[in-house]
Amino acid sequence: MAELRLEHVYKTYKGNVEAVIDLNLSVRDGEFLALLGPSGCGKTSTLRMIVGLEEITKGKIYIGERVVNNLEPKDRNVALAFETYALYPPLTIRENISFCLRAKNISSEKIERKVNDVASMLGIEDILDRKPGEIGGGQKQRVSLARALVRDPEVLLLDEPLSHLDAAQRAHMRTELKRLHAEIRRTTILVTHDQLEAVAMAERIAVMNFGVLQQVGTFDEVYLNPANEFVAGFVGEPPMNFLICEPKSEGDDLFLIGLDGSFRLKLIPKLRMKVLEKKPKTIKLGIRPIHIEISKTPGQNGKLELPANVFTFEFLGEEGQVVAKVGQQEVLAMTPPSMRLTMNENIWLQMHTEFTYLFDGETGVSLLY
Amino acid sequence: MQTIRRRFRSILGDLFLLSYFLFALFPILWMFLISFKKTEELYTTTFFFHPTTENYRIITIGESYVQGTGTFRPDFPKYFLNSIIQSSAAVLVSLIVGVPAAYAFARFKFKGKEDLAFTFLSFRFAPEFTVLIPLAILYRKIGLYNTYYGIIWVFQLITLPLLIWVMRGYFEDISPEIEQAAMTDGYSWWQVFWKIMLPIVKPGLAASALLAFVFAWNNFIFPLILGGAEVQTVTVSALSFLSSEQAYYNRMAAACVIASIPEIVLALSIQRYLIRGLSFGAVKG
Amino acid sequence: MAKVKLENITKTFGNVVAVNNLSLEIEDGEFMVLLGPSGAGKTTTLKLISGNETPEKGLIYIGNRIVNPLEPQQRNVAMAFESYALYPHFTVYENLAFPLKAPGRNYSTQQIDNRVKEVAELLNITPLLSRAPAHLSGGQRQRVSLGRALVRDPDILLLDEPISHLDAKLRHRMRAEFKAISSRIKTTILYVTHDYLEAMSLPDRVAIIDHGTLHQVGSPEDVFRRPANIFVASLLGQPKINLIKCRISTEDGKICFTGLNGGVRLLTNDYIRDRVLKTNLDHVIIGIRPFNMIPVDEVHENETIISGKVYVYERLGTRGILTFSVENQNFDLITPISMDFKIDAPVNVKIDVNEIMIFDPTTEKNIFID
Amino acid sequence: MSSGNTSEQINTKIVRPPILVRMRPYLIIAPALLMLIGILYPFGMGVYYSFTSYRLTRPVPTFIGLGNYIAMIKDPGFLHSTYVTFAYAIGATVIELTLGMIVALLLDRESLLSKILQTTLIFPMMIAPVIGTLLWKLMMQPSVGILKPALALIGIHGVEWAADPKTALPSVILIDIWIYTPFAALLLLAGLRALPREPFEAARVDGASLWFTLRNLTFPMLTPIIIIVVLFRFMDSLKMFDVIYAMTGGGPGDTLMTYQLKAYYNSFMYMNLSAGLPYTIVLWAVIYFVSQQLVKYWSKAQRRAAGYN
Repeated sequence: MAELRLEHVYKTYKGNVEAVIDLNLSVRDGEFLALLGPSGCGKTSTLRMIVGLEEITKGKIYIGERVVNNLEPKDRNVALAFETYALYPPLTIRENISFCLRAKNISSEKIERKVNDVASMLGIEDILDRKPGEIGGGQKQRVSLARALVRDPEVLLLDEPLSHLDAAQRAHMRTELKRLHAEIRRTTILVTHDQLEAVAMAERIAVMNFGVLQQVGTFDEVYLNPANEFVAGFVGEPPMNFLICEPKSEGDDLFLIGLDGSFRLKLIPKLRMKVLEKKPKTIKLGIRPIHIEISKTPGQNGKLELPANVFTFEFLGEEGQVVAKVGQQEVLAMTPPSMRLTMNENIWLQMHTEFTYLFDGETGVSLLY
Repeated sequence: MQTIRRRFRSILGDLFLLSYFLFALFPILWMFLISFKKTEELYTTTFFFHPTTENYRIITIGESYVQGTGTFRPDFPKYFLNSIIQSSAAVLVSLIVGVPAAYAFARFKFKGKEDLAFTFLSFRFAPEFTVLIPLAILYRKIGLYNTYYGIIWVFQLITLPLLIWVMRGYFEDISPEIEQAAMTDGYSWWQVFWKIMLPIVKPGLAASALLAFVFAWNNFIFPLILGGAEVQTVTVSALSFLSSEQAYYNRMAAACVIASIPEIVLALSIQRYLIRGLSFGAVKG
Repeated sequence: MAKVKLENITKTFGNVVAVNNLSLEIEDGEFMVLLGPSGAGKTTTLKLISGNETPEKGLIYIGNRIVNPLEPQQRNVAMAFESYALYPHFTVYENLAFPLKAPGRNYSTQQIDNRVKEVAELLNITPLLSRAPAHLSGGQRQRVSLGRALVRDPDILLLDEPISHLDAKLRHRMRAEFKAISSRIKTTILYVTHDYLEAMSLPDRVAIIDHGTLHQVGSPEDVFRRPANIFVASLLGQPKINLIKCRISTEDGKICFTGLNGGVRLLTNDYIRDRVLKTNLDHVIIGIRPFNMIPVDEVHENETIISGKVYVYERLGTRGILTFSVENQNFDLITPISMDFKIDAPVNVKIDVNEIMIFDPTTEKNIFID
Repeated sequence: MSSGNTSEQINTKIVRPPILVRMRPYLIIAPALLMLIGILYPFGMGVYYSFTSYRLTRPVPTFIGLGNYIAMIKDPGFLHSTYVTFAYAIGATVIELTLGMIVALLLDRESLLSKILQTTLIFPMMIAPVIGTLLWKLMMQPSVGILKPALALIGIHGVEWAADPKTALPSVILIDIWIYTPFAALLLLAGLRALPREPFEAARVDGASLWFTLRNLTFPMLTPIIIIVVLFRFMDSLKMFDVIYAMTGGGPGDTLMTYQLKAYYNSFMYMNLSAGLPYTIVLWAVIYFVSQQLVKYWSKAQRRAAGYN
C-alpha cells in the first residue's frame, strides 16, 4: 500500500508532441482516483509512465518513498488492467493469472493458493480452465483484474476498464469495481474518457485536457464549482450549455447582454461582485440542462430568465429533451415526462441562480473562484 | 532504462543479422561482379580486375564460337523474349479464368465449393512429373510439344492456383455490405463486380499477377521437358553455358544477371503484397 | 413513396431462425422504428425488403407489387448500412452521385450535381465532398452513408442503426438533428435500432421484435405506457423496470399483492381490482418503473413502502441511481443528484401504486391489454 | 393478387428468382472448371499409365497391374532414394524454419539495421532456383569460385562440396536454405507484426523473461504460421528438382537420386515412362496425405492461438 506522487512530470514524443505538461498529482494511500479526459489528453501516457511502459521525459514519479523512473515495470510493484484486457490467448485462465508468479518461479502450491483466492474474490472460480476466447467481455474484465491483483501490487491501474462492455455489463461492473475497491483498499487509478464511470467509481477526479491537469477534486468540487469552461463542459451528461454575452453596468446594477442582444440578465449581487472584480471583456454564461425549468409564460418570481424558441423536442419516456434557440445560440434542457413542446414555440428558460456559472470569454477560467 | 544486458543483447542480434544478410546477398553481388570479368582474368584475380562489358555484348548480340561438336549460337535475347511471352501469356490466361472464379469462391455458396478450391491448391503441391510424363506423351500426339501454347497451358499449374487463392482472400476482405449497397443503389452484380470490386482489389490483383509472372519465369522443369529449341526459356538456356568444355563462367554470370533483373525489380515494387502471394492468402501481410 | 407489407416472412441461416413468421405493414410515408436487442433479426428484415436476402417463406409487397423474385437493383429501395459501407475508392461526391448514375436512371450530370450538393447541404457535409472515406470521422461517414440513401427519391428508405456507432455526446446531437431532417424527408422510412431512446423520440410508430418474432407495434408513448409484455417493458427505460413476483389476496374488498415473502404489500385501486379479478390468476408479476419509486425519510400510513438495504449508490451527472436490495433481490431507482446514500444503510422507498404494471406470470402478457 | 389468400397458394414460380440468377455461381466458375478438367485429365492418364508398360520406343500401353510399383521397390537404389528425398526435405525445412524464426525475431525489433536489410530479404527467393544453384556451383568451383580462398582464410581446406558423396547432400541443402529461408523469415515476420501488442506489454509488466515470453506466448501464437511455413517448405523440398538437377544431375553416382530425379531419368533418359511414373505417384500420395494432416492441424492451431480450445 503506498502513496503515489508525480512531480513536474513531462512526456514528449518524437517531433516534440507534448503529451503531458508539468503534471503534479498526488494520490493518497488506498485512494480511488480517476484520471478523466477526452482521448489524446495525455491520461494514457501518464498511466504508461507510472507502469513503466513509457519513458518519463522529465520529472519524478514516487511510489511510497521510492523514485521509480528507472525501474523496470516488474520492479515497480504496480499492476495494470489493460483496456483490451490483453489476456494471453494460448493460455488457460488459470495460466493467465499465474503467469507473473510462474515467471518469478514461486512454488506451485503457493501459486495455486494465490490464484484460487483472487479467483474467488472476483467470482471466476468456475472458468479457470477455460480459454480467453471462450468467455464473455465481463468475465475477461474480471480475469484481467485477477491477473493484476494476484501480484498484490502497491498501486492498481485500470485503463478504460469498461469501454468494451455493453451497457448492461458496464452498469454491473461499475458496482462490482466500486465494491472491490472498498474490499481491497488498494491505491487505485482509473483512466477513462467516460465521465459517468469516473463519477460513479472514484473518490476524487483529476480532469486533464491537452496534457494539462485542469482540476483535481471530489465529484461535488468538480461538478458544482468547475475551475474552467472545459471541466464544466466535460463533467456532466448532457453537457453544460454556454451562452456568450458581455457585461454592461447600468447604475449600480450589472447586466449580461446576450450575443446580438438576444437576452438581458440582471446579475445577483454575489455574481456582480465577482464580475466587477475580474473585469472580463466577454463572459460565457454556463447553465446545466437539469438546472433549467421551462415555462410557457414569462415568469415574475425574479428568477434569472431567458426567452427562447423551440428548435427540436424529443419525448424519451422518463423525461423529454428540448433544444431551444436563444437568438442564434442553442440551449439544451430537460423537460418533465408530462410536458409536450412543438417546433418554434416561444418558451422561457428559468435558471436556478445558485447553479449559474460565469467563465471568462477568452481564457475560459471560472469567475466564481 | 536500457540496462547493460539489454544493450549487449541487441549488439549480438545485429551481428547475427549482418552475418545472415552477408550469406544471403554476397552471392548475388559476386555474380554481378564476375559478369564483368574478362575470360583471361577469370582464374587469376578475385576482387581487383579490369571490368569489361564484353560478356554482356557476346550473349546479347550473340556470336558463334566453336563448341566441341558444333557451332553454338547462344542467341540469349530470343530466350529472354520467350520467357517474357510465355510467362505473361500464362498470367493473362489465369487472370481471365481465375479472377471470376476467385470472386465466386469468395462470395457465392454452392455445392462442392471447398473441395473445388482445395483441388486447385493441390495442383500447387503435386510433384511436377505426375503431370509432365503424361503431357510429354499427349503433347507429342497433339503437336503441342515445343510450342508457346503448350508451355502457357502447363504454366497454368503455377499461375492459376496462386491467383485464385490470393484473389479469393482479397475479395473476402471486402465487406459484403459494400456490394449490397451498390446493388441496392441500382447496379446489377456484373456492374458491381466491374465498377466496385475490381477497382478496390486492383493493387492486390496487380501484385499477385506480378508474383505469378515471377514464379512462371523462374520455372525450369516445365520448359525443360515440354519445350524444345524454339521455346527455350532463360532458365533452361542458363544451364547450357555449363555444358561447353571451355566453361565461360563469366558469360553464364552475365546471363544469370540479366535473367534475374526482372524479378528483383518486381519484388521491390510489390514488397507490401509479397506475404499474401507467397502464402496463397493464408497470411495477411 | 410506397406502402411496405411483410406477410408471414420466415428466414433462416443454417438452423438459426433469424425472422420467424413476421407480418408487418408500414403505411405510405410513415416513419417506423424497428426496435430489438442485437441478434433479434432487425438487419435481416431490412435486407429482406431491400432484396439482399431472400425469405424461405412469405411475401414482400412494395406498393402493391410482390417483389420476392426481384433483385435489389429492381426494387427502387435505398438503404444506409450499419457499417456505412462507403465505396473506399470513391470520393464523398462520387459516393453520393453513384446511385444517380445507375442504369435505368437518366439524370443529367447537371441534375446529379444539384442533387448531390443539395443533400450535402442538408447534412452539412459540403466541405467534405472531395475527401476519400478513409479520411472521415465516424460522424462524417455516417452522414455520407445517410446522404447516399437520401440522394434519390426511393419508394422506401431503410436505415440500419445509423447513429449507434457514434460516441454518446455525438449520438445525442445526431438524434436531435435526425429528428429535424426526418420531417423534411418525404418517403416511407424504416429505421432499425437497439437504443430505446431513438425508438421513443423519432418515429410515428415503433415495432418491437426479438428472435425474429414481433412483440408489439404502436406509438412510442403507447408502447412505453402500455407495454404488451415483460420483454417490451424491460426493453424501454434505463435503468430497467423492476419486477416483483406477488401473490394475490383480497383484504376487505381490495386486492392486495404481497411479494418478496412479505417484503412488499400493495393495496390496489378498484380499476386494477376489476382487471385482476377478470384474469382469475393467483400470482402476478408487477412492474414498477425506477422513476415511480421515491426514497423517503418518514413513513405515512396510507403510502405503500418497501424497505431494504442500500446495495450501491452511483451519482451519474444529472441523476443518481440507487440500487437497493430486499430479500437479496436488487431494485434500481432514480434519485435527484443532491441525495447521498451509504452502502448497506437501511432505506424506505415509496411506490406510486397507480403507475404499476401487472403481467401474467406464465404468458408474461400485460393483463391491461386484451 | 389480393393479399387474402395465403402465400402457399401463390405458386412458387412468381416467388423464386429466375433461372439465370440461381445458376449464376456456376456460370462464373465455368471457365475455371474447364481448365480444371484440362489439368486433371493428364493426372488421370499418368495414374493409368503407371499400371501399364509404356516405352517411348514402343508406345503401346499394355496393362501389367502393379508391375511397375514392384519393380520400383525391388530397385536396389530405391531405399537410398527414399532416404535422400526425405533427408533433403526434413533437413531443409527444419533449418529454414529455425533460421527464418531467428531472422524474423531480429527484424521485428524495428532497429535501423533491420529496416535497411528488410527490403532485400526477398532477393534470394526471387531469383530462379536453377540460376541460384548455378551461382553456388560457380562459387564452389575450386578454380574460379570464391569459397575456396574464403574458407582458406579461416583455415579450412579441401572441401569438395557436391563432388564428394559425403558433402553432396549438405551442399544442395545449403543452396535450398539460401533460396528459401527468406520465405520462412517473411511469413514469420508478418506473423509477429500481426500479433496484438498488449499481451506482450502485459508480459513485460508481469516480469516475464525473453525466453519465458517466447516459449509461453510468442511461439504458441505463431503456430498457425509455423505450420503454413512447414506445409509449403516440406511439400516443395520433397519434390525439389531444379537444385539437384542443376547442381549434380543426381550425382555423384546415385548419392542425390531423389524420387523426382528417378522419375526424370527413368522416363526421359531411359525412355521407360511407366517405370518413372510410380516414383512420382507415390511421392504425390505422400504429399497429399501429409498436407491434409497439416491443414487439419493448422485450423486447430489457429483456434488455439486465437484463444479457444
